[in-house]
Amino acid sequence: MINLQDMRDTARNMLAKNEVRGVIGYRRSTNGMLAEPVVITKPEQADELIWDPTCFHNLSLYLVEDRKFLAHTRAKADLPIAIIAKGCDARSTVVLMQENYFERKDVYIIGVSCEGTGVLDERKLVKKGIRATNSAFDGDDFVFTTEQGEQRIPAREVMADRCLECRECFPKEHNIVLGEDKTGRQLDAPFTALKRFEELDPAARWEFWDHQFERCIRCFACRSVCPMCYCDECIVDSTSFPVTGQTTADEKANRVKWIERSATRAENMTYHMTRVLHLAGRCIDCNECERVCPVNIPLRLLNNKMEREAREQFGYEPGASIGGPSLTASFLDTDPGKFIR
Amino acid sequence: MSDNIYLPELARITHIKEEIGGERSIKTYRVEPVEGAAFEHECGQCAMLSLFGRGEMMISIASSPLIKEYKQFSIMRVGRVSAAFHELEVGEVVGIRGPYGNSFPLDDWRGKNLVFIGGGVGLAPIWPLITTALAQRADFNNITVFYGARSASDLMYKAELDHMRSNADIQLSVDKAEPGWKEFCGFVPANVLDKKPSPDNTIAITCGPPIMIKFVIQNLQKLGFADEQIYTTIENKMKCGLGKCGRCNVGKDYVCTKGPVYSWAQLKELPEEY
Amino acid sequence: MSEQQAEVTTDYEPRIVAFLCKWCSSAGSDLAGVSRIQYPSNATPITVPCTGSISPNYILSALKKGADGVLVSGCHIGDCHYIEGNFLARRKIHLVKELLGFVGIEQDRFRMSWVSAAEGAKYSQVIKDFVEDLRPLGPQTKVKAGRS
Amino acid sequence: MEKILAKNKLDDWVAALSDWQVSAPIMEDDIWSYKASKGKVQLEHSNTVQPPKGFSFPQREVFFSFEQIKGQPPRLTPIQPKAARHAVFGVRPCDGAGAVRMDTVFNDQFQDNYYQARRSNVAYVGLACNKPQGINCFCQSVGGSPVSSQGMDVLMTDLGDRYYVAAVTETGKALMTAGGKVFGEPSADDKKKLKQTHADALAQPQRAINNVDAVPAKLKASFDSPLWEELARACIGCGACTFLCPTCHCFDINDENTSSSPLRGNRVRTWDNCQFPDFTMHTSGHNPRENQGARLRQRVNHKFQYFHENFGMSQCTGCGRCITECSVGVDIVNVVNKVTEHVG
Repeated sequence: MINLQDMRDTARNMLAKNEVRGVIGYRRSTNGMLAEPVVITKPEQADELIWDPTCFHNLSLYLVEDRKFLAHTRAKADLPIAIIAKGCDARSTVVLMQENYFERKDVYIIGVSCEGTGVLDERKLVKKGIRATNSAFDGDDFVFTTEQGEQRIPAREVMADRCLECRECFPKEHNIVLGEDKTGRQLDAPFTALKRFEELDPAARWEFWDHQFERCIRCFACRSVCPMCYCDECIVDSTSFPVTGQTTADEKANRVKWIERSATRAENMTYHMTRVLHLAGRCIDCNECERVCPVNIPLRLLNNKMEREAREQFGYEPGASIGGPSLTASFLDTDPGKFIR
Repeated sequence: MSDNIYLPELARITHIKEEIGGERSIKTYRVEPVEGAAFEHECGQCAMLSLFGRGEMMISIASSPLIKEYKQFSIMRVGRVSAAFHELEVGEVVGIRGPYGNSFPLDDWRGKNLVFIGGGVGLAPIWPLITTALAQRADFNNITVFYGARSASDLMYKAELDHMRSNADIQLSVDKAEPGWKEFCGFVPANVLDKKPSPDNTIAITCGPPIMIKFVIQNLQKLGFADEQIYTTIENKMKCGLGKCGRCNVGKDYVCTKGPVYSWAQLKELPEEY
Repeated sequence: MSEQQAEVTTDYEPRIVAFLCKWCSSAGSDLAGVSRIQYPSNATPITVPCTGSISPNYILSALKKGADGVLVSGCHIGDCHYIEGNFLARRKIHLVKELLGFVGIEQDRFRMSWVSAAEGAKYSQVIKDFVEDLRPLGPQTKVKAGRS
Repeated sequence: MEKILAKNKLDDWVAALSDWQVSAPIMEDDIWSYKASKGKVQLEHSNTVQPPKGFSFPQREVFFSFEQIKGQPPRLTPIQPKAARHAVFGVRPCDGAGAVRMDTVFNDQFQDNYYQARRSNVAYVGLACNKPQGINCFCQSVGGSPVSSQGMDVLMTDLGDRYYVAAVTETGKALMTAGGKVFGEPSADDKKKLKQTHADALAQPQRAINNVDAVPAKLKASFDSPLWEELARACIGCGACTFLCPTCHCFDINDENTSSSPLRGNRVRTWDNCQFPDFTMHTSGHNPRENQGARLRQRVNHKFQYFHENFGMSQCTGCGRCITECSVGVDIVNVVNKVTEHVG
């Protein structure tokens, strides 16, 4: 069981001792029972921090935002920034360091173990018809405060799919860690949802994805929320953000338009498939993209597929080590090649 | 204008003049409608030029409203559409829709002194005003044109300006001294301060890079110009020109319909979002 | 099925976009030409410096623009001019192929081959086989733009 | 025209609208969205994830196609929207109010022929909210009401086993007339019940914007407030809030080429979004709204200040979608309250 007071005290002490510039954590939002990301910079703000089943956000996104802000303002950061990181968040922080987005010394990881549970999938709760005003961890259950009083639900009934299949709910990479290491508490076998989907024949799979890609409204919430989607230059943007007064007209005029702005099936598909391939070996299954999709496109299936290929074909585990090679910039002599003529 | 507010009319390029060479070259185009008469416009208004397959761009009309047969545009090569425009030749057909935006209140200024202050390609938006005022020379008192650019080879409308010297006080400048340059050396705002145009019964109109405009206004204020005597134009990214696409607003005003012309008295009330 | 599709496929010629590595496969295709080896003209070759330089985006883009099949061809393992480019390609292309299949796009629409500069005959065979495999699939409409 | 419709007669009314395409909220992929009704309409929805604005302002619209053979002038072919009459059932009052805002924008100064061609064929059959549809409803704070008929052609109110159906416009009357005998006359009791239902609906608690009349002036005074940057700190700069907004109308125009020789393509309008950094970026790279704080300010000020100054009404209709669907808790009610409470 994680003691919230420990989390707050840790943040408070580090800020008071000027050991970190800020702490990226969760606080209560003004939108019902949900948590929201926050960056606190003063010790007295530490009591705003919370830890409950709605802390699903992958906060390593804000490490990226922080870097971008520093680069933009040409500011130098003398102190590290601290982050509250679940197992998955810690893995994506590792990927960012593996890609040299920042260095290990730039970040102070306050790991939190997800212990017996994971985090909530809000949609599963809505499907159960529960309207809660608060949620809390309690052993293997989530406890919700509703108009009818307290409601206790086994976590696995409303837990996010990725948490059910999680292999590493304990943040291995950390400076300090809160909670117990319950690695191996995995409730569903990895890739359970993926396997279920793959039982469909190709025609049925196509029918499924055809429908999904058509529904995309291209709000880019999936891209915006993804810590790995940090590129300054993305094929879906109308412009390249590194444009300055020195960029020549030719550079601007010759920029390749890989994808049109129209939210049609073909364009949407190109966008999502490009993104999935760009995330291969980098996606650590925080599943934020699927969570934030306003029209519920099951993006996790796509990312899971790549993750499993990487694992089974190339023995690659994303976010395993800072110094390790990246999936698509490395190879083994034993990589499968039978498909090549 | 047709009922279809997004459908451009076809217009043929009848004349191209290269004003300035180099990477950011400027060319002046004259376009005439392929069919029928061109729309009427007023000084300071803009038009949306189309190159099909490339897109649209909002450009201020650089010819006087007194000229009915063609419209003139001075285009700097800076982006996707403008770069493609620079590849065009006389006789080719482009799209045009407009006119858009408000205009300079020239009629209110009759009998006054006019001081024009332009920098770089910023001479183009006030060019219709200068040429109209000179065409109606008797209606106005003293006319002064300050114009400057980085170097002598970056000055546009050079021949036309020289031609105007008999009718107006032309004050040219280059940012840095160069061999053979006999006029003012230094930035445009400094030239204005140097020549000290009198604010009495005078309207000052300025257009150029934002940083230049800022210092021109400061210097005009030093010379005693009131905010109501200073006019400028602003620009923002535009897509529709019709006050609908929602990106060119400065505060509550869409620049494409409420602008681009503002007196400093009006502009200083708006947030600095341009 | 049947009649309507049969009608479409009879006078249907698959269009292939072939990304060929400059050092091997592109030279191999030249050799096929110079050696006057007959093979179908369905492939539009695009020469790239190395198969390792091929972004999945190229492949998706070709499909979006209406290619019925996409071929990636480069040097045999061990022969890469840049030492390891084709090793990297092998991984990347594997992922592309798996993903295409996963969303239900016929995996036969996408192919990779190793063709050296000396293998003109192999190049012609790769194209021949690809065209024959593509023919029964009919035109590619799944990723092609303009469908909706 | 005011009538009574038994709930089990709703499908009969829809069937009688043979000249009309009918859409209604349908639960699909775990979300409510407007879909073609296929003869069955059940109005049991909470509000849809996407507002009905797409019926008159689709996410993608082709203005015209162009074709140019080298050396010849281009040929333009305008694409006119297909004019099929479309009745949309189950529209909530916040979205009806949204339609009024959209109409205002697209008819201001220049009438948008594409929008108008679609809009004039769309009829909204509204459904009053007897209770708030979600925890983030705040229509009463922005001049709306859960039982408002603003923007509707017909307004229905759920009276338990029956709907009280009132025509608002001539189009609405025509829709009801087409239903003929499926409707009954409201009794005195029905009218009493309607009054009570509406009064109860208005009394339901909602979220609230404080001192709403003072908001435009206070926002104007807060343009340079450091709070914008702070409140936007978590914002990830996606387009969910604006794309799902019933009144966000910003768009982009692009040429999408389908062939390069001869040149062929379409000039296309697509939704755009003020929260994307490239929205206002000049060709030079200069961006007047450089950071997410400035972009959040634009979204809020446009709704609560600029629209008010230009058209005398709040552009926000209080549907709460931007709050509910924000993945990181950016909450427009909270933002407005926070920013304005810091001004005297």
